[in-house]
Amino acid sequence: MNKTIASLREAVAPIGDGATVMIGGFGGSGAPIELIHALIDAGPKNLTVINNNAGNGRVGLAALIEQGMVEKLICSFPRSADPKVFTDLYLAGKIELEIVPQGTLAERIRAGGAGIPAFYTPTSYGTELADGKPVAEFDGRPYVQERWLKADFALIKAELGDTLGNLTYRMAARNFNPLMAMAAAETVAQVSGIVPPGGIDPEHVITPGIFVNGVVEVPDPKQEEILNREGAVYP
Amino acid sequence: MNKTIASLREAVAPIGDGATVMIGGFGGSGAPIELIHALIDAGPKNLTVINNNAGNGRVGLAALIEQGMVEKLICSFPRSADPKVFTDLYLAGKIELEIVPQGTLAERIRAGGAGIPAFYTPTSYGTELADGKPVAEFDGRPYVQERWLKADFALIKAELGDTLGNLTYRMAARNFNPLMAMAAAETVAQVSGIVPPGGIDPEHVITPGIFVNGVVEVPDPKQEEILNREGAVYP
Amino acid sequence: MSDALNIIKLTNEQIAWRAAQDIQEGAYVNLGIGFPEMVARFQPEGREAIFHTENGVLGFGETPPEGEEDWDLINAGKKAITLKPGAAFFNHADSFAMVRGGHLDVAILGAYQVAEDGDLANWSTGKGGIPAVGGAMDLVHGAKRVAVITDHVTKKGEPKLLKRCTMPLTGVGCVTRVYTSLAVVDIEGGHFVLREKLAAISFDDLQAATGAELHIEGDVTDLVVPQL
Amino acid sequence: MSDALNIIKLTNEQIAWRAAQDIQEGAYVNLGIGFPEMVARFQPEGREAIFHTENGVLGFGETPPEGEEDWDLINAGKKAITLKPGAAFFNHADSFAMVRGGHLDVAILGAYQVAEDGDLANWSTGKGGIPAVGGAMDLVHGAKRVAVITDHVTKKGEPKLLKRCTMPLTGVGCVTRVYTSLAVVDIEGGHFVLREKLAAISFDDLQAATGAELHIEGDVTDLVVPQL
Repeated sequence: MNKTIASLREAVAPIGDGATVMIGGFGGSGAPIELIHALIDAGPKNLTVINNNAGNGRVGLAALIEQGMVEKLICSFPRSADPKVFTDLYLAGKIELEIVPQGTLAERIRAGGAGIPAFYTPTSYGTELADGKPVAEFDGRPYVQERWLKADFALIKAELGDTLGNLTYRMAARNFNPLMAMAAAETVAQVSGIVPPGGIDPEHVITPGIFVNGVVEVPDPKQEEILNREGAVYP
Repeated sequence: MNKTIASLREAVAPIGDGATVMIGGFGGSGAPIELIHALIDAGPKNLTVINNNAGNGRVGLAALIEQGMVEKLICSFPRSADPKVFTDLYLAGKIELEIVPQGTLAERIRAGGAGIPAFYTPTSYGTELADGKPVAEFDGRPYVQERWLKADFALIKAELGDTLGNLTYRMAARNFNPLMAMAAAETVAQVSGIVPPGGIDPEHVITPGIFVNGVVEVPDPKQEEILNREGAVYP
Repeated sequence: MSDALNIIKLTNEQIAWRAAQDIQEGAYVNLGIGFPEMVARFQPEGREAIFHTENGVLGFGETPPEGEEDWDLINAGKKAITLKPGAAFFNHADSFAMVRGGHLDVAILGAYQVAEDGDLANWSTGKGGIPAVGGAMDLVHGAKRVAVITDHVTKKGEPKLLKRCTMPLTGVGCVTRVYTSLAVVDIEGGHFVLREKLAAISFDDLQAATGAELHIEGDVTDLVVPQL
Repeated sequence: MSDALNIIKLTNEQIAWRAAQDIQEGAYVNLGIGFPEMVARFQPEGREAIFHTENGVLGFGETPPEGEEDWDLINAGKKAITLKPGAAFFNHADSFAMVRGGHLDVAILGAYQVAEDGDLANWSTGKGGIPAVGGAMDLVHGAKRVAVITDHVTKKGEPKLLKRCTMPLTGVGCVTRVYTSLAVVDIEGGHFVLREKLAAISFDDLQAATGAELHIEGDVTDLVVPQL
């Protein structure tokens, strides 16, 4: 059993037209830039993408959107320092947007991974984001019913991975990555280093390998924030 | 800010008659034996206890039950190698029992900690444990609605704690402990060692201090399994 | 009949061995407490499976020698275990996220009764005593494949494979394969489909020991297991 | 009127300073992105608060010097932060378990509008453009105390404290205290209750700049803040 994938190209090859793809990260931290760029190279169309944001600048998720590959975006906060790519397409009516409160987005993804088809949350009660959703009262307080979110694929970024798919993360780059790993039928993690089984202390594993289908090594991953400060454009 | 509690006696002192108390552990692993024994010494009555099991032998939870302090037990599996204490009281009609499937028990506790008043699970659908619970269909499959579980107090066992309440656990002694820490109004952890802030790597914190109200040091904690093999009885 | 069966029936070890042969390379597997735990001992050489236990360990190994137990390192049956390289610890909610979320490839459980519609009864005889469910109700609705290992009949010789379960259910329509002391039976479309049977028992005798109709679709092969 | 107010109004720093004075020793605090982040700078000496950011950090500290940023260590506003001893990292679901589960003592947020019934509008002007909610809707229903810091009036001099919000709501009945550039106002029983006001403004002028009735219960003290 060895979940190592030899190249970024092979890692994204199964992602076809119309797929739903969760992409980890919060802004640039934890964003799997190299996997996203490999996905741009592969070029599937009409993707539904789930991410907290809508990209920044002209690399990573913003570049994926700029290439016209994203039909629908599910996110909590499509604003950033430079959200021009998304903004232009959105205002032109060329990309569909589903806004989900950030905690609800996280919980819906976890629910997808945990086999919980629906749950109740106080979040968004009485707001337009609850329009059309069932409401129920528990202990005298109103709650909104939310559904799980699942995906065909998750592209995530981790720090260390072993060949069984166990993962650690680096600081706040953890964010949505462990949740998305749980909620996708097929999860691929780009990691800064691959170690043999036992190379990660069982106490320190954040994502157990059962949630991960493949790991691909990207020894010196790029940071979206730094690429944008350099004015990088992909492809 | 220092969450250190000087003694086990002080740690359990706030627990009064009729309190709902979550007690960590799965069988003997992760069971906070010393906190339970301190609770026996304090002697509050009519407790509702939430634990995966119903104790074993005549120490720890079994001893708490034997003292007649537990009015109701919420658990998944009240059988063990030596469940005599619970069995006798149960068959005599002297203790109330609510059986919850183990995964549902864990999820209800997490929901209590996470502000999710209710969720749907496939577990127990079509069984007598779903009797009286709302059922709903999602994507053509039936699910049972379950409610959160909260408690007034959680008594848990951890490995290291810092003075801000950040915790690590030891191997499979983790189990329900991190969940119960989240779901109680007041959580006290017995730890093998207390370290200053920074003594636990932020990447390795399992329970962040926000969920913990007090830490009490028990440098060489007893293992229920070993006590029972020695034929120990408490008090 | 019961006595005659007792002579030919597979031992628990042999049933466990047979079930182990169907575990694929790289599978994530949960074995119910008690008898099913035995399946791990018969994992075929060179095929790696990763074992999950509800109480928060993935990738555990064999039982430690007596005296070398660490009682913080146990399985769901509260027996001491060891770790293989690449193991991971996690809390109970994450553990059942693995179960309920469909991440396990196989769960192998014991049974009081299995019905031809896939219903399973394995947690309560319904006769009083102390009810105790543990993780069984979660496992039956979580794993991609739920298999049962069991004697084909009760100690009194009564069928355990039935049209409908009479004991309290663990789960509805959840079992897809049953490994018994006499046969391997799939559950498909609300029927028992016989796949393998011991050569030493005739179809009619096997049917007589079964509480619902055994369908045949395609070949029925001999159930062959080693002496163990 | 607007010009007159502009002369006496508190600066954002001063509003943030006033809000910081109410944060208790040992409090767990979430500060909304943008202006509310400033509150951390005015945490009183000797009173320890622990700051939470939605993207999975508890116990962060000041902004690092330019050039020393680590872009894996950011806050919810995507600005670089540093860690204090005793910090912890966790995933987004655990982070919002802290929020939604009532574990934060205080959340301090900005506002477009606040109503006397505690309703808050701070995520969308409702005028088109790109909607973006982030964690605001979770924070308003999670923290034990939800406070708002805001100018008392809009740039055009219109009241931001209203009988009812006209912009899309972030949350219903969630705000309990508003720190403005002119006053400190509690929300109790569906009313604005004036607690503190600048000595330089009369009650009548303050009422005129407020879109709903200001109730007085007990003393109204002077809102006194240092030059910053």
